[in-house]
Amino acid sequence: MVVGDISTGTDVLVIGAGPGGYVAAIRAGQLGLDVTLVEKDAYGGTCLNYGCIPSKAMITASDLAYDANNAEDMGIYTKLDVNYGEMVEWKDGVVSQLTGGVEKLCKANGVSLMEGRAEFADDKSVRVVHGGEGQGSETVEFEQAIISTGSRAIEVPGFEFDGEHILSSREALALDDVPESIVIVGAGYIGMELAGVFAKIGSDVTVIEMLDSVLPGYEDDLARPVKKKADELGIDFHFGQAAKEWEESGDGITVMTENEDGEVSEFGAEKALVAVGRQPVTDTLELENAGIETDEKGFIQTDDRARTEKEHIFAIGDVAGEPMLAHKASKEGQVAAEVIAGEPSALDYQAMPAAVFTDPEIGTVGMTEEEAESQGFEPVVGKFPFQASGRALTTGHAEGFVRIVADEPSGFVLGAQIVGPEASELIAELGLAIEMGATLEDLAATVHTHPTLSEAVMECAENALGHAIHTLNR
Amino acid sequence: MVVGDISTGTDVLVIGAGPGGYVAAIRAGQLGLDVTLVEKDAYGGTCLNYGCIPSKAMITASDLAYDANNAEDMGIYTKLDVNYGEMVEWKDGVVSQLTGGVEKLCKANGVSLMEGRAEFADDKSVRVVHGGEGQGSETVEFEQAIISTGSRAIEVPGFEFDGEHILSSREALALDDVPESIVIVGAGYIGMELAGVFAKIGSDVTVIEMLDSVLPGYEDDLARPVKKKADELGIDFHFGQAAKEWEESGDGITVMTENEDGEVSEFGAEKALVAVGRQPVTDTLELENAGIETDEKGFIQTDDRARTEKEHIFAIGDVAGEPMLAHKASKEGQVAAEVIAGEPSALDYQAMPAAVFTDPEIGTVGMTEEEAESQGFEPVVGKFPFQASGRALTTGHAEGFVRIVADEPSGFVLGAQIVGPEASELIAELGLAIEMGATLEDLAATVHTHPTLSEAVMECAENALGHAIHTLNR
Amino acid sequence: TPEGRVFAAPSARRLARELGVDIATVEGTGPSGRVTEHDVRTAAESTTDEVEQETDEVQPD
Ligand SMILES: Cc1cc2nc3c(=O)[nH]c(=O)nc-3n(C[C@H](O)[C@H](O)[C@H](O)COP(=O)(O)OP(=O)(O)OC[C@H]3O[C@@H](n4cnc5c(N)ncnc54)[C@H](O)[C@@H]3O)c2cc1C
Ligand SMILES: Cc1cc2nc3c(=O)[nH]c(=O)nc-3n(C[C@H](O)[C@H](O)[C@H](O)COP(=O)(O)OP(=O)(O)OC[C@H]3O[C@@H](n4cnc5c(N)ncnc54)[C@H](O)[C@@H]3O)c2cc1C
Repeated sequence: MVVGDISTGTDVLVIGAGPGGYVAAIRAGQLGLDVTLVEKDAYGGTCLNYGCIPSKAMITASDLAYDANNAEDMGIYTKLDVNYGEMVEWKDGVVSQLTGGVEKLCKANGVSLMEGRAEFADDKSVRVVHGGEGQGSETVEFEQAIISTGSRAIEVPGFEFDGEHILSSREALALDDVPESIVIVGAGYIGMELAGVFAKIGSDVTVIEMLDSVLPGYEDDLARPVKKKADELGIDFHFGQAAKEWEESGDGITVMTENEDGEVSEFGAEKALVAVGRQPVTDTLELENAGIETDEKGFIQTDDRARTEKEHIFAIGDVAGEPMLAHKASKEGQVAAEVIAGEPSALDYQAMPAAVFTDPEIGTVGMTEEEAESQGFEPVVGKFPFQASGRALTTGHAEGFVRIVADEPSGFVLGAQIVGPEASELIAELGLAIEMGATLEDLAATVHTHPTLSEAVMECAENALGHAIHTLNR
Repeated sequence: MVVGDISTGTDVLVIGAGPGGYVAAIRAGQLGLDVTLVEKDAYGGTCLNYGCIPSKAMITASDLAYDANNAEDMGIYTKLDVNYGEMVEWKDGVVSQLTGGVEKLCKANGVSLMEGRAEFADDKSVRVVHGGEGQGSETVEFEQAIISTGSRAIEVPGFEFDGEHILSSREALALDDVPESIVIVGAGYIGMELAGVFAKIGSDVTVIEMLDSVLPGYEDDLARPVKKKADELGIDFHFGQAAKEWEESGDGITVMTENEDGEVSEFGAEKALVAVGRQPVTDTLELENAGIETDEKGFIQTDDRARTEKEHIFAIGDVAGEPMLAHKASKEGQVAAEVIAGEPSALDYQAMPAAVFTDPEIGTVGMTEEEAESQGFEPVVGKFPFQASGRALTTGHAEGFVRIVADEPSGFVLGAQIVGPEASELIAELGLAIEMGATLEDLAATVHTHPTLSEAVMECAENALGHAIHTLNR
Repeated sequence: TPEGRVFAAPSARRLARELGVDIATVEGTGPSGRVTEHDVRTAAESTTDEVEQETDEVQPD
């Protein structure tokens, strides 16, 4: 039996409860708006359920196991035994604590929650199809809508995700057992983060990449320490190889690849993880009914208020274009909610930070030297190696460096790139520096606690000024 | 045979090569000054050889061992075996890498190094007594001098350090073996840091404190998570107890304490570590020959250029007063060198950060709420618990919180207190915020990478403004 | 804000010393009254102007 179509209304409809949508909904609730949040799957979206959080949990746990197992130089000897299933269970506990929190926070801020899949009926209403047989659908009318339906993993032709042999990151993060061996297709950040997890807890990892290096898009010298450590972990890299097809063989599979010259190679493993990028989820929304178009990649175009071509419909997060990052989604969500509430908000940030949680980590914010130059600045660059950081040496992780790019005449900090311990955290101070219009001198004059990794930020600024204490100056 | 007294001259004489002195010397060298650095013991001073660096190395190593050994919930099972002697050797390797670096950096910046103990002959020269029998002494004349002779551990009467039964932090960090049991006198930061190290690698630890709580001087709610974790580690606390005397007993010792009411208690252990504070090293310098007085605690008074009452003699670091912190010493060293070189430098920082490397860590910078109030501000306070931080949960360390104190009318950030994971690093961004005159809004509007601990700083600022996303607002 | 505390970036504070300006007397035009480098330079120019004016008065052309 199908439940009859009922019709409800809301001032603000948010579609998708990822870090874009749920943040938009909470902020709208805080601003006193009548807001409904529709989610078809799980509160927290990709990020909390299948992305950022599960991957970071598994990375931290596998790092702990690996580090303890490789600390003989510190006088620490271990006999280690990792139960992958229990690690995944622990990760699931973290996830459910956080997703439960999201639900509670939504309710506490007056957000109405609705389960189901939304499709646009026209530019003033959606049809929400409830999950499960015979659950029916309902029409929800809105004054304003925020589209935050996120993204999904791209499938390589011939490598449809089956959850058994061919995995996306989502399934790879939910396995019951460590695979004895795994082929990872794609050396982007997701592929490299998970390659580290599997290698550290004992899988034989092979990485296949079409381009010629790891972490394409990042500067060479940032990617180099990550590649070096991956080599040490025994990860086997094959560059310039495109995955073509696969077949079952024995207990596992064989993946066939082809290089530029058409030469075929074969790689055997228990499973394959395909992580070649993500695409926006805009094809299942019947966007055309709302009169909204997408570009050739499926992204929705928005302005600096996160508005689509329809004034009253906003798009945020992964559907609204690169960079596909959770904190970009949340920022856009906040701005969309504030704009709807009539606040003078805009996407006017100076710099969007990003982190890669490989070993070592990478953190970036603002411009590279090359970008600064091409935008007409006269860049001056400071660099400080973690080898010269007392704190880094005391942690046994002293690879990598901090680099700061500034405008020489004015001293304004324009960007920073960090590879090394806690790079994801250290980049925060540089983000604030850029937003505040801080100069190299400001960073250098700020007292930093000893002994900390953050001193490297100060010394890096001093290096750019020609007077670092703990490294020779340029 | 005593080598005859020779006499040399230098423009700038720096006495003591700790983080105050060696930084001053390097900076002076960079500024083209003729500078001589005299050190009687080891380059890097207390901090690199017996303080900050060795303690942080031992803390990190013991944390790793402990965390790996207590990660069953993550599916990590270990059989652990810690060789304390090897841990100390590893720590010594880190120390010698850093002290070697200091020596090289001094030379690279044109600093003349001299080994020996300096005493003032008058206000224009010192006598440098070389170590060892028959090494003689020499007179060094200077135009300007920088006193950076640091501090030493205070001895409790009756508990003279003997290196065998009664240890200072210096000897405790250099033991060959984990003591089966240890009594620690003093629950200040040094005592608490080392209590954690010993407890985590298997000692029975008893802490005796005269006052009524751990980490006196820190706000109660900052100290509480540290006490709680210490209790979990099985550390046995006795407050309101003054150490009176000790005697050998069997293989170890018995320490006798007395409470307010004169009741005596006894505590047996293999060794005792006495960490009740530090005092400036100004009594062995013949300061009176230079016409410089010290206050009743032995500190040298200085102005905002680090000058003593003698215009041409500067004092920096632990000898120049509280807080006795390495980065305060380095900052004063830089300023002293720059002032000597004629630069418009001054000790005009708005806030001096501090960190305690206990489990969890504490980081503070600027004013507490109470201080802000007493200085006439109208403080508004934001708070964000790490329990609500996705990144904290993924590391398994989600105790503690971030607190920000701001001036409500203007929004200016005045101070911050953090207890929790990486507090020592997270405090850096707040230090920059205070120096820059950033407002709560500036911190809240700065995009922070997901998932990181630094997001807690942003959310804390939002909480002060009444609109944090991931916690209920005040 | 209470007297005695000036909100200004380290670079502005240093510039004030370099130009011989007492930053506590400079009016801030930044957000919430933060003193900017520009404010410091303006203050420095106006003191120089005053000095020049005084000099002008002593030695009129
Ligand atoms: C393995 C992995 C690791 C990652 N690590 C990081 C990281 O460390 N840092 C970082 O910044 N980013 C990371 N990302 C990217 C991050 O997950 C995304 O950028 C982020 O989730 C985007 O948020 P969103 O709100 O736009 O979309 P999503 O999080 O994808 O949420 C969209 C939600 O919309 C729902 N939905 C879709 N269509 C409909 C519909 N028609 N009706 C109702 N609901 C619908 C979906 O079910 C989903 O819950 C990672 C991604 C992956 C896969
Ligand atoms: C266990 C421990 C842990 C600590 N942890 C931290 C921490 O984490 N963070 C922090 O900021 N601080 C920490 N400190 C404090 C820190 O070590 C000091 O604040 C810092 O070393 C002070 O630097 P300084 O240059 O003033 O003096 P010192 O480092 O003490 O150096 C003084 C130097 O002068 C030499 N000297 C003395 N007299 C003479 C003389 N007459 N002639 C020639 N040379 C002389 C000494 O041999 C010594 O090398 C810690 C201290 C201890 C003991």
